[in-house]
Amino acid sequence: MNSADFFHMGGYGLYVWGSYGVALAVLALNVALAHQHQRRVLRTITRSARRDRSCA
Amino acid sequence: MWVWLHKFGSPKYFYNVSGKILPWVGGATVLLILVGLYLGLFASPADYQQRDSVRIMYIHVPSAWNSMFIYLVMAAAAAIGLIWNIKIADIAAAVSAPIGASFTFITLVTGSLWGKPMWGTWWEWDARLTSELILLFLYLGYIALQSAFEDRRTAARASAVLAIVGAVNVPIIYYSVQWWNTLHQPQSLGVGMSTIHASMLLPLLLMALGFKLLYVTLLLMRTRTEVLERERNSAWVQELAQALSGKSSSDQVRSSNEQR
Amino acid sequence: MSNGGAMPPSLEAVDIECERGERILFSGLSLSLRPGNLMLIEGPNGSGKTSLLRILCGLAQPSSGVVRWRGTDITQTRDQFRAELIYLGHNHGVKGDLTPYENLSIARDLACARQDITLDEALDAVGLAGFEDVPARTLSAGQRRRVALARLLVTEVRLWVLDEPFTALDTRGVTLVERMLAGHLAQGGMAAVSTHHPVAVAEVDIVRLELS
Amino acid sequence: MSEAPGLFTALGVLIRRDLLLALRRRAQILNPLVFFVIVVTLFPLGLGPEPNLLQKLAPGVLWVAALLSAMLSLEAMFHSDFEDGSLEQLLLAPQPVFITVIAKVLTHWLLSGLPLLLLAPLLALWLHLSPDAIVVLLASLALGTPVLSLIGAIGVALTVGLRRGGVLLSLLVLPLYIPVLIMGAGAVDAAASGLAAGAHLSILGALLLLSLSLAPWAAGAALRISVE
Repeated sequence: MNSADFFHMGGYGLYVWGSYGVALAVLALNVALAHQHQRRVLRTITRSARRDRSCA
Repeated sequence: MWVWLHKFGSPKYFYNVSGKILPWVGGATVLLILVGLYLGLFASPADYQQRDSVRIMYIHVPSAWNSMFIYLVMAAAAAIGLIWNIKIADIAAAVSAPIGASFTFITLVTGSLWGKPMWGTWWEWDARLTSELILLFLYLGYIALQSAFEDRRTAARASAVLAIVGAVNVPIIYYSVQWWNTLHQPQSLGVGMSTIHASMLLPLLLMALGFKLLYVTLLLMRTRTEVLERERNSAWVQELAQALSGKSSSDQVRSSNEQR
Repeated sequence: MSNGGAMPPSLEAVDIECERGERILFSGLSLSLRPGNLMLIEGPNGSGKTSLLRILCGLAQPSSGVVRWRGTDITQTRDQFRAELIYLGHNHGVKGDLTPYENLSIARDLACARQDITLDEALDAVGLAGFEDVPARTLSAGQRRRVALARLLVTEVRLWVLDEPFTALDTRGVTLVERMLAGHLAQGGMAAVSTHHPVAVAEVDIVRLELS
Repeated sequence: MSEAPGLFTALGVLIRRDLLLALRRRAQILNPLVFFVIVVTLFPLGLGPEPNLLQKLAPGVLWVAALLSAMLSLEAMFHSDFEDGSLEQLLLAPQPVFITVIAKVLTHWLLSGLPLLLLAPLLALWLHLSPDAIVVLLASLALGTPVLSLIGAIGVALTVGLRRGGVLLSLLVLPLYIPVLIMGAGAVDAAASGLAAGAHLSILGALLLLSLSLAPWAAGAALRISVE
């Protein structure tokens, strides 16, 4: 199965790659948002900790 | 079970335990999905009728299973939070809703993309697709109610009641849509196979397990962050923050998320 | 009438904690109330007086701690506890479309009614003579507060939970409430009252609770 | 010390109270019914007066219109009581909470479900529905509208504390109405095409029994949460 008709998918390339693409996009978005939310919270609590430490 | 429920319910214990589990679950998820994709896209045969469009099944069916599975887990977590007043369960329920909605959305899109070559139309009022659509409404209703309250505790308890009522209604909706579908339409070729060829079953199950672990990974990540945010002025979070801010800030950011 | 320490206190709260949004209003607060006691709850605005009263009568759930009535947790004996309790909150619970007479008769029919007083006598006692059959929405705030107070006269209840009962009342109204309180306590009743005004109630053991 | 009144007397008192309140504001009862009539008359205007087209769509149109107008009048169930504090008093009444919920639901049904039932045959004639289909329509509405009130009570109890709860209420409640709509419209559709509608009506009866047992508990819990 060479790469040409791999992407061709027997004529259904649009539908197969369309659905894999949508799934990948939505799941990647979920993971990215979760990760970014985690980083934002970690940054705020460490910043407030550093602020307390500096003035403590 | 009772002691475990309360111990696991304490945010600090949960944060530490989930911190250890997360890398393993994350790793297993990536491994399962990669193997599943490889088998699904390369190693398994095309269907004699649908030829290659059947490969959409490896995404469509696992996310359909996930959308239902996550709703039930969400309703169970909400019930635990409502009855035994455990904060972690409330957070887990609140966090699961967007993930479940995403999987339901994926199911709908891949279902219509799979339906186009087979039925010639982008949307087919097929029983399974229609109940997925209603499930999406249930998720959106839950998320809307969750965000309508200012006070988090009231939001958690009110949406818990909705989740429980919704969970009771999911089977009823499913069977009434099934009934409605058979009444108005001759039994059309449902999306998905009655007899699945053995070589297709393996990638399907791998992908299904991979998706479930993906949900668990996302759930743990989101819940941990939410716990940190809600417990930020409690002692253990202050300690954690001190420890983290003690290191130089650059490697602190790298070390804190290397486990993902 | 009050039988001292032998019996468990009728109403007892054990280290209850109340959270409002992110703030902890109070925690580890314990109190107990015996027949004949009057508890005055004072404190600046926003110190959680109303939340405490709502927790005591089971309208709100404390984030931790337990409230007991006659020794059993109120979440277990819901109906029995509520049959012996009246709560008068900020909004008085009087229907504007109904007349005071109708409001009072509904309140009495739902609770344990006292037989020795008629509705008209009760309305007269709270100074609403002549207003019995006027839609309540046409009454002033003070008068509507009096309709709510009339419920205290027509029902036989051991525990009164009053949230700032003196608001919108004129001086005669304040003395009316003080007289009603004294009568209730004399018959072995109990009351938890949050207020800013000093309450002049003779020879009654007052328990003061200060919320910082 | 006199005993608190029994469950049924309390139910009677509460129903009399709500009917009295509703009669003081008669207009509010008529609005949903006028809405029902208007929505049904919109369809011939939109789809054209052609009889057998209307007849084919009649079951669905009648049931969707009934469902929407039942939902329109849900808001009034707890809202005014929440505003003036009498909802708290009802929750503190000696009777269990589900008595209050059942009384409210019964009143809501008497003031919205029942009038829909009486109006439906007239509108069915406008849509050229056959007489025996109208009989089944009445049966399905008789079984279905209480379910709409019961499930609606849960939604209203959840959103009574919110300022703009109206739109959210429809988002919460409509998905749960779908089984009732399918069974109700299906029954009338079966009768219109000469088939037996017994199966649909029995399922509607089952839905009624299920929501009679589930809704009072859920709405009671939701009320206790919203009042907190």
